[in-house]
Amino acid sequence: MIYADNAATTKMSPVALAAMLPALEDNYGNPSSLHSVGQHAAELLQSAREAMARCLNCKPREILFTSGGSEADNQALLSAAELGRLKGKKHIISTAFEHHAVLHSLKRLEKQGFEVTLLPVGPTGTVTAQQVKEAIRPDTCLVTVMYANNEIGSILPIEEIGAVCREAGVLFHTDAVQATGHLPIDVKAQHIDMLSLSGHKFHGPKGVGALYVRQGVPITSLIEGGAQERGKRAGTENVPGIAAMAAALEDACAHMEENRAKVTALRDKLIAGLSQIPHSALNGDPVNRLPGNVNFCFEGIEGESLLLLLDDAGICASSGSACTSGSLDPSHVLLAIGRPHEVAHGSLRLSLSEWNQPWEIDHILREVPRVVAYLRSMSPVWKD
Amino acid sequence: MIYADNAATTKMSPVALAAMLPALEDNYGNPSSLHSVGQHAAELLQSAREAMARCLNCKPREILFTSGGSEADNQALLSAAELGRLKGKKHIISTAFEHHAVLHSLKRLEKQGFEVTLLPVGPTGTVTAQQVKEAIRPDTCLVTVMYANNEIGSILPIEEIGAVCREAGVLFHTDAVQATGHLPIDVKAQHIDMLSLSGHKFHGPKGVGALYVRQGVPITSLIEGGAQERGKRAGTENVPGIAAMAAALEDACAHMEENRAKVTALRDKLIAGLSQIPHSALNGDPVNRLPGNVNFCFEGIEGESLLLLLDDAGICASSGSACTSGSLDPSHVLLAIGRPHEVAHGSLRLSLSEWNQPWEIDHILREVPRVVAYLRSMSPVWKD
Amino acid sequence: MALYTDTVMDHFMHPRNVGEIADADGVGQVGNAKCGDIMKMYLKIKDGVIEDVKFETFGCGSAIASSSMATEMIKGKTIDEALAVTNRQVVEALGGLPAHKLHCSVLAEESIKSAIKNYYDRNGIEYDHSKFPDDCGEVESCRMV
Amino acid sequence: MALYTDTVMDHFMHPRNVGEIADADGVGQVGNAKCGDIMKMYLKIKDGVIEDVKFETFGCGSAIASSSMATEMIKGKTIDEALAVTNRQVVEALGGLPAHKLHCSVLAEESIKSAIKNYYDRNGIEYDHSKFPDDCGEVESCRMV
Ligand SMILES: Cc1ncc(COP(=O)(O)O)c(C=O)c1O
Ligand SMILES: Cc1ncc(COP(=O)(O)O)c(C=O)c1O
Ligand code: FES
Ligand code: FES
Repeated sequence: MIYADNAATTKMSPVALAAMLPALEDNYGNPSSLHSVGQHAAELLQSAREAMARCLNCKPREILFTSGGSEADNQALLSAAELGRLKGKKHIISTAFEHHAVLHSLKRLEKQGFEVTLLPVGPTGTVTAQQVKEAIRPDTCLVTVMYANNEIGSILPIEEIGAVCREAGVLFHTDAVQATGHLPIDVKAQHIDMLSLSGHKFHGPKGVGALYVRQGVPITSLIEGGAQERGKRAGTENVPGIAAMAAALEDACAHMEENRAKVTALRDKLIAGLSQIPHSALNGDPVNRLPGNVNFCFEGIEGESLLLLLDDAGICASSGSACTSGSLDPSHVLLAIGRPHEVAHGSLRLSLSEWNQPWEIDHILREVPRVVAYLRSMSPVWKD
Repeated sequence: MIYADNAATTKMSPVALAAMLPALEDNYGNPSSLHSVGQHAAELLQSAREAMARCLNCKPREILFTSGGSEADNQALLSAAELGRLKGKKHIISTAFEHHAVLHSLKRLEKQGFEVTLLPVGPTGTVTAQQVKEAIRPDTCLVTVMYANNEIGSILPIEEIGAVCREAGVLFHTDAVQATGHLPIDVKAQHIDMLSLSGHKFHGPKGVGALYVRQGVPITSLIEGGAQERGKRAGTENVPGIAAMAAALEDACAHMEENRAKVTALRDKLIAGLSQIPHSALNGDPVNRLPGNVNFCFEGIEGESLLLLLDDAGICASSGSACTSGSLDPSHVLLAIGRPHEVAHGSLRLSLSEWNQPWEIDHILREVPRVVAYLRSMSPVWKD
Repeated sequence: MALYTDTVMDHFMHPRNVGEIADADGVGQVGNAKCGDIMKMYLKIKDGVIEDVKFETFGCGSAIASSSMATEMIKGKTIDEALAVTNRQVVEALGGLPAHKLHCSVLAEESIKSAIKNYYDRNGIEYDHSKFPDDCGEVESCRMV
Repeated sequence: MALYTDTVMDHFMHPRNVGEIADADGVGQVGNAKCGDIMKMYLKIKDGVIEDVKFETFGCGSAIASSSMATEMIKGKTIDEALAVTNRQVVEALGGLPAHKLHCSVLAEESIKSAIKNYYDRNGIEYDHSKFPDDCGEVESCRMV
């Protein structure tokens, strides 16, 4: 199989596995235990925290380990809202195409009396710092804007947005789940107060993530209980997962430029080739996009059928099609960038990693046009 | 090292590791992905759900996977409270010696206007169904009572408590984190509406757990986002962890009687031996206790010193001492069963598994009396 | 793929009776491009018997499989037999569909009815309007099931 | 163990000057059993110099190590030098203590002061009461730092 669904999840790297296995097999203590087996686990946890901190340019104590990106997003928004409530500030700014972990948390806050401004993202899928600046009000308690979009791959100007927020004295959170390990992160230079990441998006394990919280920003527990994570996230720490995530992130950061160059070349070849398909359109910004992200709409095509036939042709891909999600509405991201419903149903996302090979791109470029043509041939609405 | 801290966490079993590794290395897809790599992961997830359901005697759809016992406890209490709010019922019954994941969640609910009755647990550490029955009021929305206590190991009459709750039409949740895999669970026969468990307490992995929720009991999301776990728990599923937890639980359930007999024999030998130490007292019920739990108070001793010296003697143990926890108050569990502060500081918990060997018990029985005598000899308050 | 039964996958990968019938006696189309699924059914009818049937579908795997299965079920049958085919029967013949895909089988049932209605209309045959679905394009909401 | 420095562990595992001095010239005890830590210090004083010192401690690893280190720091010193020993110096000599364990070093400082105060009292020597801790047993709360 050609795996081209790395935005959904990645295969663990040998480096990450090598960090995980000893912690699973031998170093199994509970970091809260005083005895040496526990303290060895505590040391692993601390080294992982330090490694993560080096990758983000923050202090180890500013890293809060969570069970993934969704939990990190939820806790970031809960914390900012709690703070806003205390200060009587109940306005939040975000974008129309955030991940559901953010959008659904915002919905919950709306029910609790918060007011949410979702900035429009325009046809290429981005927002400007100017848009954010204009939306900030005296009662704004949080700006949450993703670093890179998971479906269409557009990269947002978070450094500029961070600067605008810092100047206005408003908390800035970014969902960097798709960016971490693939794009440079420097929470200081980028003026980030909170940042979410998830291990399995950069060849680390599933079920583990982190929230960076700038020192001084008060954080609210989502999960109450023991005093783990300095009392801000209860539950016995997933030491093997955390160790593996840290190793994966260090590895990704060490090879970021090299991987980026390689993956971008594959991506651009794929984009050029698929653009040849009649009535196709690239979604997202052609240049300012994640190295591995390719996303097209093909008119007259329904996404799920496309995926099933590509799977049969040995290609793992994804779609923003409604039918793939169990809902009947197509991707909110494609609708946000202005694709009509009927077109949004026919989207294809191919997301590459540095492990994809040039021959795989060639194979994809042979199969996608064939399958698109076949499906159009059996469509009642498509007549060339 | 002799590992006698299995109530804190356990070493993964070969069976659990064998279930985890292929999912880490090969079966790495996202279960939400339609392609075959994703669908293989979805199948693993489904088999794990079915295996868990067989062990608890429930339907697969009644299992909600979480990141551990703490998250399960938090979500159970949140859900019951949400329901109570809707019905105008804001009274909750629990016990004084629950885990902090429950007690701190209850504190949070108290701040939100709920009234909490914490039943006293008496000198042996238990509550009766009669106590629960008498505490139930017309506005009671939840009874949450642990199946077995994590510190002193006492086993609570949850089947009787479940029956009382069912009859009164009150939701019943049990924190079965310490019981799962060690004591029989049958959610139907035991009249349980919600049950929390955590993988790493029965030779499964850390960072994964589950909440059983009886069909028909509406559940509230703690983590919002994607539609995983039927929309009740967002976040890409930790498939390797879940598969390993299910394998560990099946293994534990298949060998429960045999393990119980073996571990109980070791435990009773340990209890008999340690009882010889002058001015020592067993904590918890001598009979009605977890197979692996041994917990003593030694007068004139401080727990942390004891642990450090035992560690030096090759024994991993735990203590309810204040000094081990960073707080200065000793274990709320030991205080709840009536130990005075000065005695509660000198507690020792040894928690065994079926992998402990008879010679290890002999070694512990040699070392503990020696270390206790040494510490007493340097104590200003202890003069025999 | 665990998502679909082997029968669904077989009909999806090798759909029977795909295409159009240029001189069809009845043509029906249901669904809505906005919702991501349109099904078109072509019937060749002689002496009240469906001699030939073809379909064109824009939709998901289960929509294509449902169309294919439905054509097989009515081919060679009388109009009354075809009208008696329900979406439940299509689902059963497919060995089941995921819950959120049941509406695809509804489209299959409705596209047959719609094509037969068109045949009745063309030939001035009386029928009970209440037993037939509304024409395509009048769908208010995408949530059909 | 990562919890404590090597020096702390050395003093915990091999505490210096443990025991009591039957004919001590000054004895001080601080802490509270309720809080899980009591430190008792025995001094033998001649010509204003601490000739011998011993301690007994009921408490955690860092309490025992702090006592041991404190006795080493004052042995052979004058009373004034001993009074100048602060908990910070004990912590430094131990190579650091975890934040929530700093109060154990405070006990060490206070137990020395308490023993010297007892020596002053026994010998009718005047001193500035404000510079000495209260007697043991008057602790209101366990949270000392
Ligand atoms: C009784 C009890 N409940 C809940 C928990 C929390 O489980 P976890 O640490 O896996 O979140 C534990 C163990 O830590 C426990 O013993
Ligand atoms: C942008 C973005 N945010 C959040 C998440 C949630 O991460 P997880 O599924 O690991 O909880 C994802 C991926 O699923 C994502 O792509
Ligand atoms: S056509 Fe969309 S679910 Fe079937
Ligand atoms: S004696 Fe308890 S923390 Fe030191």
